[in-house]
Amino acid sequence: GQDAPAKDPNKIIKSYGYSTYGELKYPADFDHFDYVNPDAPKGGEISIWAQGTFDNFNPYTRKGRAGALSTIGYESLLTASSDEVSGQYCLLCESLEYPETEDWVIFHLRKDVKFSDGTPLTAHDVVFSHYKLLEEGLPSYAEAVRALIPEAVALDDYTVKFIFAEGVPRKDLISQAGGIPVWSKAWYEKTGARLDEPQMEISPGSGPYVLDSYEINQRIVYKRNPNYWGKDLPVNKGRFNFDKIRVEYFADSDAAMEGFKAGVYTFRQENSSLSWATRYDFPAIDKGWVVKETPENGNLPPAYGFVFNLRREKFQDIRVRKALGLMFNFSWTNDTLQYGLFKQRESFWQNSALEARGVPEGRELEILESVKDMLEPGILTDEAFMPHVSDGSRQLDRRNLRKASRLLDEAGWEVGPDGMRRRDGKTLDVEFLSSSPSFDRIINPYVENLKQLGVNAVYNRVDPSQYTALERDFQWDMIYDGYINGLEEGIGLTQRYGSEGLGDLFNPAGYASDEVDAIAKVVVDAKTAEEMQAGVRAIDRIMRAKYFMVPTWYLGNYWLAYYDMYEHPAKLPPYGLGQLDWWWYNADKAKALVAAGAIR
Amino acid sequence: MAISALNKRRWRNFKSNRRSWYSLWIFLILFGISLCAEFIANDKPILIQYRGEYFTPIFHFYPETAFGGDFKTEAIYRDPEVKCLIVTGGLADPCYDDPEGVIADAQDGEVDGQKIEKGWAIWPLIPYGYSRPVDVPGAAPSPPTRDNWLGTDDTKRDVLARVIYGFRLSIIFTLIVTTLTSIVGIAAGAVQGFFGGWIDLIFQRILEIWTAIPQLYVIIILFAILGRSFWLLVFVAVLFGWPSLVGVVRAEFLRARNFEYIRAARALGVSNSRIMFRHVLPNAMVATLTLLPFLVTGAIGTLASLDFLGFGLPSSAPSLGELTLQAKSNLQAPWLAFTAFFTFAIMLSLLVFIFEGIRDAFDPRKTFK
Amino acid sequence: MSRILSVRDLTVTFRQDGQSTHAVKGVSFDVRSGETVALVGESGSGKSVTALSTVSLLGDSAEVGGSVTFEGREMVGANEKELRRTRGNDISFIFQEPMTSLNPLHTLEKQLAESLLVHQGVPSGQARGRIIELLERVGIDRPEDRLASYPHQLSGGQRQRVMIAMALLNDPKLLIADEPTTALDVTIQAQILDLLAQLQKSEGMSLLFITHDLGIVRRFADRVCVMQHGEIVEQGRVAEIFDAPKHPYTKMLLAAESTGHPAPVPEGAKEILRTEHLKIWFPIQRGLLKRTVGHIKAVNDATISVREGETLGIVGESGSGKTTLALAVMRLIRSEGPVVFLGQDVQGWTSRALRPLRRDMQIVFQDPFGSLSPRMTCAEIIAEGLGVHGHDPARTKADLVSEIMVEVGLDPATKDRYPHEFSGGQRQRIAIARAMILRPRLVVLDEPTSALDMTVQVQIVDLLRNLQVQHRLGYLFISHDLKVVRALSHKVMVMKRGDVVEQGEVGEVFQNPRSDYTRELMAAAFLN
Amino acid sequence: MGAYILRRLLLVIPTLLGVMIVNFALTQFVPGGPIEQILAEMEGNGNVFESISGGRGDVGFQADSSSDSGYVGSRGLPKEFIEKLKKEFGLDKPPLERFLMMMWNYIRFDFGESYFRSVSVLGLVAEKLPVSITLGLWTTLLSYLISIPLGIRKAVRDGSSFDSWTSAVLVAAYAIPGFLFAVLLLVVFAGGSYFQWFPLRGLTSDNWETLSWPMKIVDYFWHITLPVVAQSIAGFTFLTLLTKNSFLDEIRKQYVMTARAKGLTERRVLYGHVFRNAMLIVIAGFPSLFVSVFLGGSVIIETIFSLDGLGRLGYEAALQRDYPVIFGTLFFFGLIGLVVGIISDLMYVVVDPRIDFGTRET
Ligand SMILES: Nc1ncnc2c1ncn2[C@@H]1O[C@H](COP(=O)(O)OP(=O)(O)OP(=O)(O)O)[C@@H](O)[C@H]1O
Ligand SMILES: Nc1ncnc2c1ncn2[C@@H]1O[C@H](COP(=O)(O)OP(=O)(O)OP(=O)(O)O)[C@@H](O)[C@H]1O
Ligand SMILES: [Mg+2]
Ligand SMILES: [Mg+2]
Repeated sequence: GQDAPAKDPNKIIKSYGYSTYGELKYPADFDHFDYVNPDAPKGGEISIWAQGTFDNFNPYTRKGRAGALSTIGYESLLTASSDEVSGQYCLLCESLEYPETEDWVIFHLRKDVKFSDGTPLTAHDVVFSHYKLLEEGLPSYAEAVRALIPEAVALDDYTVKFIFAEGVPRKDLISQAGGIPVWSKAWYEKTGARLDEPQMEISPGSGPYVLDSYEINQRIVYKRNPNYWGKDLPVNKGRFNFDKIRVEYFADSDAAMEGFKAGVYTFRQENSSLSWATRYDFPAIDKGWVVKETPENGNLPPAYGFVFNLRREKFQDIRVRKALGLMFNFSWTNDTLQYGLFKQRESFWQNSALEARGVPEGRELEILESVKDMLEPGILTDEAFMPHVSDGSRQLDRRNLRKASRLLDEAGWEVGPDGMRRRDGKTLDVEFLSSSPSFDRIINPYVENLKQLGVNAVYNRVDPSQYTALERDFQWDMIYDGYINGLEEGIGLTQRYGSEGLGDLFNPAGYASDEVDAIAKVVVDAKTAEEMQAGVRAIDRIMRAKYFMVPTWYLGNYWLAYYDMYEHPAKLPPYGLGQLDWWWYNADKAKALVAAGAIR
Repeated sequence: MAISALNKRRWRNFKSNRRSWYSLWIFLILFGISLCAEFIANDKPILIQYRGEYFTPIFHFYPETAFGGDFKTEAIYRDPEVKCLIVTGGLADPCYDDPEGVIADAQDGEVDGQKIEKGWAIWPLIPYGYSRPVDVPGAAPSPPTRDNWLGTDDTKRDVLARVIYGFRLSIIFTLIVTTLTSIVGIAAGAVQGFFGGWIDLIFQRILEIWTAIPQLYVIIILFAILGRSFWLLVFVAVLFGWPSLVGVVRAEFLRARNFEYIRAARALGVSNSRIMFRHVLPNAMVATLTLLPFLVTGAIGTLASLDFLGFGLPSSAPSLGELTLQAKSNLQAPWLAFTAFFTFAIMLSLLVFIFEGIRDAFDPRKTFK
Repeated sequence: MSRILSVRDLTVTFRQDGQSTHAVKGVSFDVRSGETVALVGESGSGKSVTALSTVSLLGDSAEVGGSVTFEGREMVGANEKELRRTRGNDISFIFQEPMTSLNPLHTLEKQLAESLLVHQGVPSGQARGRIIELLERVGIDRPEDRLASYPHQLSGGQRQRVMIAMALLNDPKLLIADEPTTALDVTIQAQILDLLAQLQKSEGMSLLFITHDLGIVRRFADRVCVMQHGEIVEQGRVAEIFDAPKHPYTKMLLAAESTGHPAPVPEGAKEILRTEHLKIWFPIQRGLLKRTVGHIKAVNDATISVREGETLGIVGESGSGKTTLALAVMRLIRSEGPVVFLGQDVQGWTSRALRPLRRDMQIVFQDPFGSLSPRMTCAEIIAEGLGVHGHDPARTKADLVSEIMVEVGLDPATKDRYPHEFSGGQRQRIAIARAMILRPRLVVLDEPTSALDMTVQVQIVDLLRNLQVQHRLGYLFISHDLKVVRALSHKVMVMKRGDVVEQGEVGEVFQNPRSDYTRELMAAAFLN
Repeated sequence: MGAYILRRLLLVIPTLLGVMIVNFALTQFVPGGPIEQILAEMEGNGNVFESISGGRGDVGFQADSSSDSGYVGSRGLPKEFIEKLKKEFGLDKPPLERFLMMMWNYIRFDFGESYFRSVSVLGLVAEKLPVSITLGLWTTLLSYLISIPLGIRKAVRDGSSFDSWTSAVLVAAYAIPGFLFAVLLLVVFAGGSYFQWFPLRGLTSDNWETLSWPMKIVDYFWHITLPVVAQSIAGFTFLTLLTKNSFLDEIRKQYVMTARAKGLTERRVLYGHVFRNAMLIVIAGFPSLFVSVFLGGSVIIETIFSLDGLGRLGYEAALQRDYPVIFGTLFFFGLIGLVVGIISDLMYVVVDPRIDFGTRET
């Protein structure tokens, strides 16, 4: 890496917002976010569905099933904008200040913030919330936060200071502190409610919505708080337009689909290609009552695929991995099973500035060269590795079969007289583990192809609990899993791909290498977005070449269907859909729908 | 062994019930057909003649190299390349380039004017197996066509082939399971009901404990240790299936043992087991006989629902349960639901009618004109 | 006198399994009001079938032809409603086999009250008085206590009387009685006949009476029809027929009587069976928990002994414990006191230990229908013992079965029929054949001849006697028919209410009865 | 008989103990436990109903928050957490101790709390009971009310065309996979494509509280029609055929002839006389059926109609390895089951007084 100038602990930065690399898109006096319609009409109702049921409204405990959107009423100090990767703006605070070294942060709170029960929100509530979370929050989360932000103090009623732990990377800490939900201290003290116990009552929050009514097993309705303190803030302008947000519960996804068709709820986001392709041709669509829309989704698609368990000796040989990978016919799978709705994923950071493309150059090349000794030949000179292409007209691509056969032959897995490949008398056993029945149809054809290759492939589906037990023991050969990456990489990168996280579930494949460790350091230390991006690209390039997972598909869109009475700004921001937020309700259209009998 | 006059009479009675008689035949024929499923639905030819030699891929493994191809792994007979190789007697290169064209060209015994050793392959009626997706264009599940008579399922496998194999699997499963469970169940119930006393008291308690064992866990455990397999499921189904008959049989025996003719048999010195099975059972088997077709289909149902819940056969196995599951999750593909329904309905009605005939044949007072 | 029932050209054909049995072939007769018509004839000649077809009670395997009119209404092919009105109300029926004719799961009270309820609308609570009265009249003692009993807790005779009471409850116009007194001892029999006669007089009831007891016919009936092979071979006034029978069968029937005496017991005959102070008490249980509130003392203190070649006759009042004693001797019900069989006290032996002995101890049950497995054929039933205990290897089972069937007067061609396809007397003979085919050492015969007509009865008595001589069999012979008892027994024992009132050599007891009860019995039996 | 009942009651204790021991031992070998389930849930894989209710889709998780910060620790569950959970669940103690503790609590009818919700096991059961009772009761009632008369009619008219076509219908009804039928009903009669005659979910409408009594009843039946129909469809067949066959066996017996000769109506003959003789098993099975009606449930039907009953509870508990719920219900229902077993045996005696449970050795 390069030497950055030392930071000055005494240089205090005061701001109306925060972003990891310092650049905020909106100026201090901005009027509203670009992606909202500041004149959006208020009113109406939007309804969505949720699966299963709920039995409480406390999402911070592992016990029970919390109602959907039960955090909707809470606000935190900062709020994010949806057209920036990490830009955060003051919500509960007027301003924040922190030293250049980011050892602490002070938030100056607004004085007009009120909880929904009318009581004012003060610094004490913020501190209370922080410690409440540390003590009673989900242990996994609380532990991690404690390690980063051990201390919070109320300097006065409207000033709160978070002091960060020493020796932890500074990045993200302020966002973390600014993201803590703020609860009413008075309420918790009065009721004695605990965060780690389910509760049926929602504690007062300062947010725009409050619980209206609920019916266990059926629905939850939130209503807009007419006295919401922050209606006119620039960050809130054009947002929170619906008077009511209704969540309808269905235990069964088919029933839920029927519910949508029948107008029981009005907005639906589809997550299954099969359904999207085949189920959206019901009368309400034909009549134009329901519209389908597929806006672009700028979020980073998660890096999913068939992961090899590198802890197994047989997968140490990249030729074996590549051969097995060649048998996955993406084109066929996509065309035949997924109605051609997906694209093949190439990179771990698909469709972003973090994706390695072409031959390395610029800063990326520099970073790679710094670890030149450790690299495989070709990384520096070749184009970034691309997944194989397959002939989609047939399930088994002969060309790929030929390539794969050759690779396995080379790796010493010779075909025996019964057509099975063996090395040292042992067959090449590959067990796919899964807990999801929806993947049967994807995995089974792949397994069939592997068998054709002479591999002793089996597919084993087990229940979730058993799956987790096996997964955590790494008792599997291949699973459909992935790495969830971010657009702003930091310390999490080492957790996922670093040697230290090798035994971690973050890293299902068990991939680690010195070169990635080294580059990850560069990323963590990066001061600018460009630096970080170059580092991540380098890592992407290396890891793709390693081929420790067979990349599968991704989707760059949302699949939406809704009753034609909702509207949204023509251009949606890349990092959020905002259907409950900055979409709005067209009362005239709604009236027409009601008149036509589409909805009740 | 000579058939006793009584059994002859029963047989005649059975035959005189046309519905049962035909049901039995249809059932036997269907079962017979499904027993040779490999010859009816398979993605391997029944017989190949290649360069004057004969190959039987259903029984033997042949690498593609045996037909002049280049894979040492099993030949993929349904691939046009392999078909071409067989027809042309192993003209590898042209076949790889344009298999369909070469096949058409080879019909006259010559390819590109060169004489070839023409081969042929006899394919089963349904040239698809149950586990491989079929290579016809279109998304899965695809509706019935000339190629796939019942369409394809959501993994693009031929439904008809799967039904044939699934039928066989289910029937074999259920026949084994029902036979074993009913033998054990009837014997246990008979012993309990007939002897009563402490035997009944203790045995019933054991049964109560037994039936309280959650099957699902046993299956999960056994699968985890031994791996998923058909025989393990048979084992588990028998293990937990037999108590279903015990209660009924016990009750019938408790009642029937008081009848005068049982006393008469005892006075005759007939052994207990003989009394149980010759005297009591035939007169106490209404419930059992009624239950049997349901046990048979019940076993199929168990298998299906285990598959449905994901604790059944491996998901690639041809299972009727999986078919119904697919039918549910693919409502847009009604052919799946219809196939599942008709398969079950036919199977069940045949069984119900057969057992009705058996019951009637054993009924001394039923009139057969 | 008007014709109340008239049967014309009645034919009944049973079609089963491709074969047809012509059970009744063109029978015609009349019953006038207030008249008693007796239907007599060979066992299996179609008497019961004729009677049943009058109110269409035959199963669906029967084809009925001809006509039956009751008070001018055609009954053959009449609709269900019509039949229902007639049945039970106008025509009452007493079935031949009382043991199996009662609903096993209903108490007596329920079964009896039901008739009243259905035809007279008497609610079950109020019916009680009438029921008790009638039960008393048919000779059931302490009827109040019996109302809650189930049929299986009654003796054969008691059940038969319940059936009679049931039939009489509604004062029917026509009573069809199919051997209503077979299980009754002579005194009760007389009582019942008196009752019937009385009712006939007071209510003008007509009676179609099927019986084998020609004595009853002579005393009781106005006219008689004699049946053989499904046809009425002769009919007319009783006196005419009895005095001047025309048809050879009638002649034969009238002449037949079990007479003579058994061969004397051989010298030094070993004792086969002995009981000492045998006691059998049935608990009376009440309530859901079945608390025992008392005991029915079925047999109090029975000491009996049977030697080789000897017959011990047991006679006595109906319900006196004869059957119970017989079952206890066979070790089929629990009893107290030693039962010594062939020198061994088998009391308390397990059934497995007893099994080998069973070959030598056989029983013919009082209720032949109930004791035959309904799903086994005649041949199977008869041969079963052979299967258990083995047989002479020189002969096949089938031969042995045919032989014994002929011996008891059954047509071997019927061997593949189910029990319900036989007549009452035929079933009784199947039961006898089943016991005798094993050639046991001891046979307990519980009213083995009650359903047999005189000719067959003679045949059976001869058979029993012959077998006894040939194989030195010991018999325990229970019967109400004292003539048969005399013809078969060496010793006789008289029972009353569970007690043995008298025991001794036949001649002794019959000639010089010591107890009052015996005297009464003899008087009633040899009245004519 | 008193002694027999006493013996049976006493045997309940060892039986129940046996049940608990066997099951407890069994669960020691089940791969995956409650902790794994919690972890699976935290990783978003914990939906045990997926195979029934679908809904996972193949799009893959879309990270809405694009930066790294939200993930701190969300997957890296610390060892201490697992240890803490183990302690909380008592899984840190040796099995024997756990078992004894559990039994000691159970004896005092303390069944503990679900691992996954802080609700007592009995509370959970009580919560789910309305659904189960509704489904069970009406399904049973419906199937009995239809099956028994139908079966009897079929027996009386054995071999007629009525008999044939009803058999065909029954068989077809039985062959329809229950859940498929349920979905079909849902789509056709409640969904948005065809007839929206019935509600999609629940037992009552939202405004139930405000309805008048008759309307409440109407509303209730309106809601349960589809699930009850779906649930009972397969239930008719067996019961009808059992009734038919049992009746066929009895209907030609001598005592039936007696009853007919008495001039009873056909109804009275069939229901008054034959019924009790023929239906021993059905009648005596009634107590246990009655209880199973209350305590049973069908996961699939419940799921499809979004009802939350014992079927779902049981299935969920089994797959989540929610041992307190599993063992608690096992013990509680087991106890009820055993007592009902005794009652049902006593029913035999009530139905047929000839029956007793003694040995037949004389
Ligand atoms: N269901 C049946 N199927 C075939 N044959 C039958 C059936 N019922 C009766 N028979 C035959 O019909 C004939 C007449 O029988 P029925 O019962 O009328 O005789 P019965 O005169 O009453 O004799 P018994 O005095 O022995 O009672 C007998 O030969 C008998 O075998
Ligand atoms: N299982 C039983 N339970 C209760 N009482 C019974 C039982 N069996 C028989 N009895 C009673 O025991 C007494 C003797 O009956 P048993 O059958 O021995 O009479 P029986 O002498 O054979 O009369 P019958 O000549 O009428 O056949 C009768 O009063 C009868 O009611
Ligand atoms: Mg007769
Ligand atoms: Mg008697």
